[in-house]
Amino acid sequence: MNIGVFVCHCGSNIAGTVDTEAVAKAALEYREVVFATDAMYACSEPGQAGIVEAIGTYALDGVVVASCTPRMHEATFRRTLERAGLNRYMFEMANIREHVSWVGKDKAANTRKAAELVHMAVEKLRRNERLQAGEFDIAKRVMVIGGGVAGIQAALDCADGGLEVVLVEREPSIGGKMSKLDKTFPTVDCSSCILGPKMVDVAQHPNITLYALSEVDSVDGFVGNFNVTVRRKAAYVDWDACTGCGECAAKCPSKKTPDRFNEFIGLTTAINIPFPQAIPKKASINANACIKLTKGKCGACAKVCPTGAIRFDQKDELVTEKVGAIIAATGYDLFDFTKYGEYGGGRYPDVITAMQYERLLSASGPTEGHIRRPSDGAEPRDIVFIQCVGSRDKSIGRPYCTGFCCMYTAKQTILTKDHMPDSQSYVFYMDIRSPGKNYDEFTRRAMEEYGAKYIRGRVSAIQPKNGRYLVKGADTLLGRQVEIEADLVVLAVGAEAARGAGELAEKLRISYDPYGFFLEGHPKLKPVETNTAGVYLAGSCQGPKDIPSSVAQGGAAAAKALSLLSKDKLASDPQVSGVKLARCIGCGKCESVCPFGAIEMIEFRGMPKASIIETVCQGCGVCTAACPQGAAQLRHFTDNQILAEVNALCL
Amino acid sequence: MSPRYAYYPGCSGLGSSLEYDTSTRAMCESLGVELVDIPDWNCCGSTPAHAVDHLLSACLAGRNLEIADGMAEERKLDGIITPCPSCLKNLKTTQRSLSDPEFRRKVEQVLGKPLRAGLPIKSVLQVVVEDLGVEALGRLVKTPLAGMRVVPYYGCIMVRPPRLMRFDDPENPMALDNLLRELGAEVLPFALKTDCCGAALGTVRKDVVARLSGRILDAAVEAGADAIVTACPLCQMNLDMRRPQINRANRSRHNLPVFYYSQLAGLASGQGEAATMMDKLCVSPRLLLNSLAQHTGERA
Amino acid sequence: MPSHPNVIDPAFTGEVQRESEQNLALCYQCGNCTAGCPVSFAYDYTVNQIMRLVQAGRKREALSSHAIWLCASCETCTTRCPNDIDVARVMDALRHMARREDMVSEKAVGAFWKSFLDSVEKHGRVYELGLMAAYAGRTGRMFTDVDLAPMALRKGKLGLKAHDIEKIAEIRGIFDRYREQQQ
Amino acid sequence: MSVTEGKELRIIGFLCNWCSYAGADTAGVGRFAQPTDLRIVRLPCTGRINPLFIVRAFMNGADGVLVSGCHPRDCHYSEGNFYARRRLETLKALLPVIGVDPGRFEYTWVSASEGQRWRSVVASFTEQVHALGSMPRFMSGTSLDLCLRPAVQPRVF
Ligand SMILES: Cc1cc2nc3c(=O)[nH]c(=O)nc-3n(C[C@H](O)[C@H](O)[C@H](O)COP(=O)(O)OP(=O)(O)OC[C@H]3O[C@@H](n4cnc5c(N)ncnc54)[C@H](O)[C@@H]3O)c2cc1C
Ligand SMILES: Cc1cc2nc3c(=O)[nH]c(=O)nc-3n(C[C@H](O)[C@H](O)[C@H](O)COP(=O)(O)OP(=O)(O)OC[C@H]3O[C@@H](n4cnc5c(N)ncnc54)[C@H](O)[C@@H]3O)c2cc1C
Ligand code: SF4
Ligand code: SF4
Ligand code: SF4
Ligand code: SF4
Ligand code: SF4
Ligand code: SF4
Ligand code: SF4
Ligand code: SF4
Repeated sequence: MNIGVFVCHCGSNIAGTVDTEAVAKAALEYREVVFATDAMYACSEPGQAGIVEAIGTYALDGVVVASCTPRMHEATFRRTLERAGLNRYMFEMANIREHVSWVGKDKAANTRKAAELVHMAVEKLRRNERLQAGEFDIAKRVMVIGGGVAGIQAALDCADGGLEVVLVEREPSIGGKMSKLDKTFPTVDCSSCILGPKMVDVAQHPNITLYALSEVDSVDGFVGNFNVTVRRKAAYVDWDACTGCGECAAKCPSKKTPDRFNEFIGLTTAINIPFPQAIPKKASINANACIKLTKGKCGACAKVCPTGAIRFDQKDELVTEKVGAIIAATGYDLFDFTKYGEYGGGRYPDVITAMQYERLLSASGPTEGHIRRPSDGAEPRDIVFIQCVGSRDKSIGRPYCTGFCCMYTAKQTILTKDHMPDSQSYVFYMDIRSPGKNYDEFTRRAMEEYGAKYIRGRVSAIQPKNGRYLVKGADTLLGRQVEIEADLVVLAVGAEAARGAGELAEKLRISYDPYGFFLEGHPKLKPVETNTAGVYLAGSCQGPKDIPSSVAQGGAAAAKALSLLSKDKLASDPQVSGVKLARCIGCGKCESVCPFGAIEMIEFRGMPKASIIETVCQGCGVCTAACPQGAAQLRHFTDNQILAEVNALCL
Repeated sequence: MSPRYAYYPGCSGLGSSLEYDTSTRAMCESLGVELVDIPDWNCCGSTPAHAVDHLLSACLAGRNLEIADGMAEERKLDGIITPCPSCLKNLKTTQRSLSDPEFRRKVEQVLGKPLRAGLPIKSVLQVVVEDLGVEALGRLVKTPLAGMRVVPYYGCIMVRPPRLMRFDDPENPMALDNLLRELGAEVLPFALKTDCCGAALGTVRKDVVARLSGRILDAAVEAGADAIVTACPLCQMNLDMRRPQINRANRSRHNLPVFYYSQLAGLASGQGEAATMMDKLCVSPRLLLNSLAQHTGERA
Repeated sequence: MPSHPNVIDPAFTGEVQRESEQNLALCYQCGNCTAGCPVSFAYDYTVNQIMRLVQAGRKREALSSHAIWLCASCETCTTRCPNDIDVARVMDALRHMARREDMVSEKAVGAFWKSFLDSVEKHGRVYELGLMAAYAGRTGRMFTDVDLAPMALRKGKLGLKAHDIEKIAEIRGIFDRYREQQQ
Repeated sequence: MSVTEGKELRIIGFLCNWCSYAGADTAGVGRFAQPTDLRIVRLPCTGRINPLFIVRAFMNGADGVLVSGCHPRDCHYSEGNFYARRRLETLKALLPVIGVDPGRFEYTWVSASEGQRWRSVVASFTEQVHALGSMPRFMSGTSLDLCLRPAVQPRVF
């Protein structure tokens, strides 16, 4: 084999702490290396042209590029090889940037390490095979998990693009956080006026199947062919029959049910439709609050329902959907501020979250848009807003900035002034983060036109005083303490990963960061992809985002799904397992360990043998490690290849 | 087996808070907690020492730890306890600092002795509430403090800093609340439970103490309390003995008595006013105690 | 030490970090410490400004501040700092350094504490009457708390006699060796 | 890094592509400085690891072997790391039998986002191996060597 080695400088990224020339020189000593050089930027147009040219000139039949992580440019260089007429798998990469030049400062040690990594790659390459990709059929359907604004956008774009969409939402209605908001920054238009029509489109779109009050139970399969089992939770109402008339709720005697949709400000009935614009507009029973379901009595709703839709014996139902791609759009949850004992830890009724305040502002909220203190229903005059509650706080494990609370706080001060011209808002902030189109202008307007008083400093404690609240803060610009007596305190609580996000990630086999937000494929270049082919991200599940960014990401994820499923077949990865029949003794070990059921036992000349279903095999290599005979071998990661790397290093 | 602790009374227990020390000892005895005084203990240095130098502070506290540790095995001690939060903080800080070998070496050099500092260190309150449980105290109650409306005042360092003290909630401690409720008192919500009274600044900056302690008195009155209950000698002194100074500075006329919780525990378990040294309080609790007696009399 | 207060002394930041065992770079100047500090109203610099002076290496202003002596060691700042900085310990460290550099601004506080420790050295415990007398002598504040004296005496709250510990020699030894170590 | 100022030792890392290899990349992107001893072999999954790779590495003179994959419930292939764990537990018990200090082998989990964690894993494992010093060479021709060698010879495929 004629091997060529190309050592990349990556400007000074690599060459700064690795002697690339020396590495190329060392490579010439390795077996079968006939050409080695260093190059400025291997991935650039001239860099790739250099590789193509060298392949021709030196009749190379294998190439090693020593540069960045293969997770970044392996695909790039494989295409380069193909352009030069080589098989794309006759290629290996040595990661001398992320694993060498960026983590060590000692140039001599780095150079030695880089040369050894190149040696390992060469030894592996010497055992590479020319692999050919096959093709497999795909399901041209997509599942969107989470029906907030991001998921809604993704579902509509996919459906408009001709894909069948299954939208799974765990609450009784889609809409997510946005459906609870009164008005939205930076234009202060009514949230339900802009979201409502989109929700109706979801309900009416012929390509969209909506499962509300449902969660993903399990996920099998792989890109193009996922099988997702969805648990449709019991609503105790037959939704096919329910017309959403609301008669049931009007008669339900269990009127002290905590109102989730209204953030537990105010009460609702055990059977209810969460809000007037709900999609689907169907009633469901809260089993914990229903007198019939807890004590066996009542049944009033069943008596009044004109369509006889009530089903007290309804059970959860499992449905399985086959889809080719999955978009996760499960959003965020709000930080539980009761961790802050100094803010009352939830003991003070008039210290509320910003989302509760949205409900107070909303005309469809529990106070019909009149701002009232939860404690006594009085109209507040002095309102203190505290920013960064549960964000930017290392002591509680939340060092990140939520990003949208500066903006919504400014919005809420503006709306407060609109509702109550005699009121005065005070905002405690550390920094104002408003980097977006018309955003800074917006926060300035809150101060300049609406007279919100911004005070730079955190609040140390809130203490009740004479029926009001003493807010003890600092004005760090003045270098003074400030104490404000407030009628109402609104906490700009930060966002955290949605409840259950970790479990869902595990089902989807995607990664998540230490806070539980889903991990994108690359922070800059693959913001909506994940490391699992066919699974995409939209909205706040990837990290806190405001509505414009969530919608943009919903659209971007849809575009990714559409482009994936625009083909009729997908190319299969040939890096799959294969069984050498002569060695196989038919013990079945491989079959029993394969996580994907990709192995079947067949009969071959009267003997049991293992056989790999190549379109199902995902290339994990578990069978290879399990096979006592070395008969099952994962292509491109065979025992021979891995041991060759080990030997290159140790011998 | 009844618990047995090395007991560190602290300097104020000999003078300004004799009633705290006395009633604490009585309470422990009735609860079956055996106290072994640390023989020949010395002042732990209090605020001045740690404010002046961590090494000096650790050495002064360390001598006491060393004596207690020395008798731990023979006397089968479960730990070291003290009623005073300030002493507690010094002892615990010292124990924590000694985990640094370099620092420990210095301390041992000054002390001229090796140190173990292995016994757990707690406040008497913590032992009563966490180890014995307030119910144990409740079982001793003969004349509940019915009708007495109190606010519990923990002081700033009984539960703080939380990573050092490891006791109760640093923002809304409930230990005293629960204990007093068990004694039959009506415990009112009190937002200033852990606000600072001015602590050791009493002598040098009366203005500071007048303002901080004044706030606490104002809040207690606003809450509708008949009395404040503390667990700290410094707090009690600022709120009680310095009352005339506070009233003068703030033009206020507060006359709420300020008890130690241990005094009330004694009272409720029938030890009487003399034994609980009610006469030591500067702001007289006379009226309140009379009405309490009347109250319990009526019921009887 | 830099003579002009505007000169930045980076070594000072490091010294405070070492002595307090706190990473000052963690402080993002949120002001929570200031907001909760009960004595802040009497400070010349607020707590976060003290932290800033240290971050900025402004030794003279930090060490000669009144604030560090008025701090009541109440631990409110430490408890609530969002970056888990033990702010009270930084205040402690600054007082230690100020004393070593002879820059104590609040003479009365310094004197009171000195008297307190003298009493400990002499008796092994604090002898309250002796302490007051020594403090009055040191500061000339003869009438400090005399208004309280009658009440305190009546209630037996001012120890009239010193409670010397038995092995007072041990305490003196501690103080002596401590001073030696400080040399 | 004080421990590695002297001579470098041979440390091999077997990392799964999805979590730990990506985590090591994250550490690189974050420029989290690490000792330079470690060389990484990239595998699709820790479930691909045949314990004999590790035995072979030690026999050939590796001073330490680090295996790192996805957190237990976070495997890209659902359960590959579960198989790996079983196999590597057995291996760990076997190492002293073949004369390898178990401190030279470590099996850990690092996810793609845990660059900081990767740095500390590398630093502490390197330190641990340095504390044990370089691996005494297997005497070739000993009975142990003879009986193990055929088992780990690469088979022609
Ligand atoms: C008080 C407040 C005011 C705000 N004001 C504004 C504003 O004025 N302008 C603005 O641009 N932004 C504002 N925001 C931000 C806005 O809420 C978000 O940008 C937006 O809601 C993000 O949408 P999303 O679809 O990503 O997430 P979400 O709205 O959280 O939607 C996620 C959906 O997924 C569902 N879900 C979660 N987990 C699962 C699961 N496992 N299975 C099935 N379904 C699941 C949830 O029930 C929910 O319906 C505000 C936020 C707050 C807190
Ligand atoms: C100093 C600096 C540092 C930065 N560092 C970072 C960083 O570290 N990380 C980060 O995420 N972002 C960084 N950014 C921001 C980053 O540059 C932008 O996010 C990104 O370049 C935007 O890409 P774009 O394609 O939208 O626009 P552009 O990069 O501006 O590309 C627009 C292209 O359109 C061409 N064009 C313009 N008008 C016409 C026309 N009429 N007809 C045809 N072609 C036209 C232009 O020539 C140009 O090639 C940095 C920006 C600056 C200024
Ligand atoms: S191939 Fe990788 S290392 Fe080389 S220039 Fe491109 S990005 Fe940089
Ligand atoms: S009364 Fe019947 S049809 Fe009407 S909303 Fe209720 S369940 Fe639906
Ligand atoms: S049966 Fe349940 S849901 Fe129906 S009306 Fe009665 S309490 Fe309400
Ligand atoms: S967006 Fe503003 S309020 Fe929200 S965490 Fe960031 S800085 Fe704090
Ligand atoms: S590599 Fe083997 S175990 Fe893994 S999926 Fe393929 S056949 Fe199954
Ligand atoms: S484990 Fe190996 S030998 Fe056994 S059936 Fe599978 S391929 Fe054949
Ligand atoms: S609370 Fe902490 S972070 Fe905030 S200013 Fe004070 S020391 Fe700095
Ligand atoms: S410890 Fe000192 S600086 Fe901190 S809050 Fe208390 S008095 Fe203020």
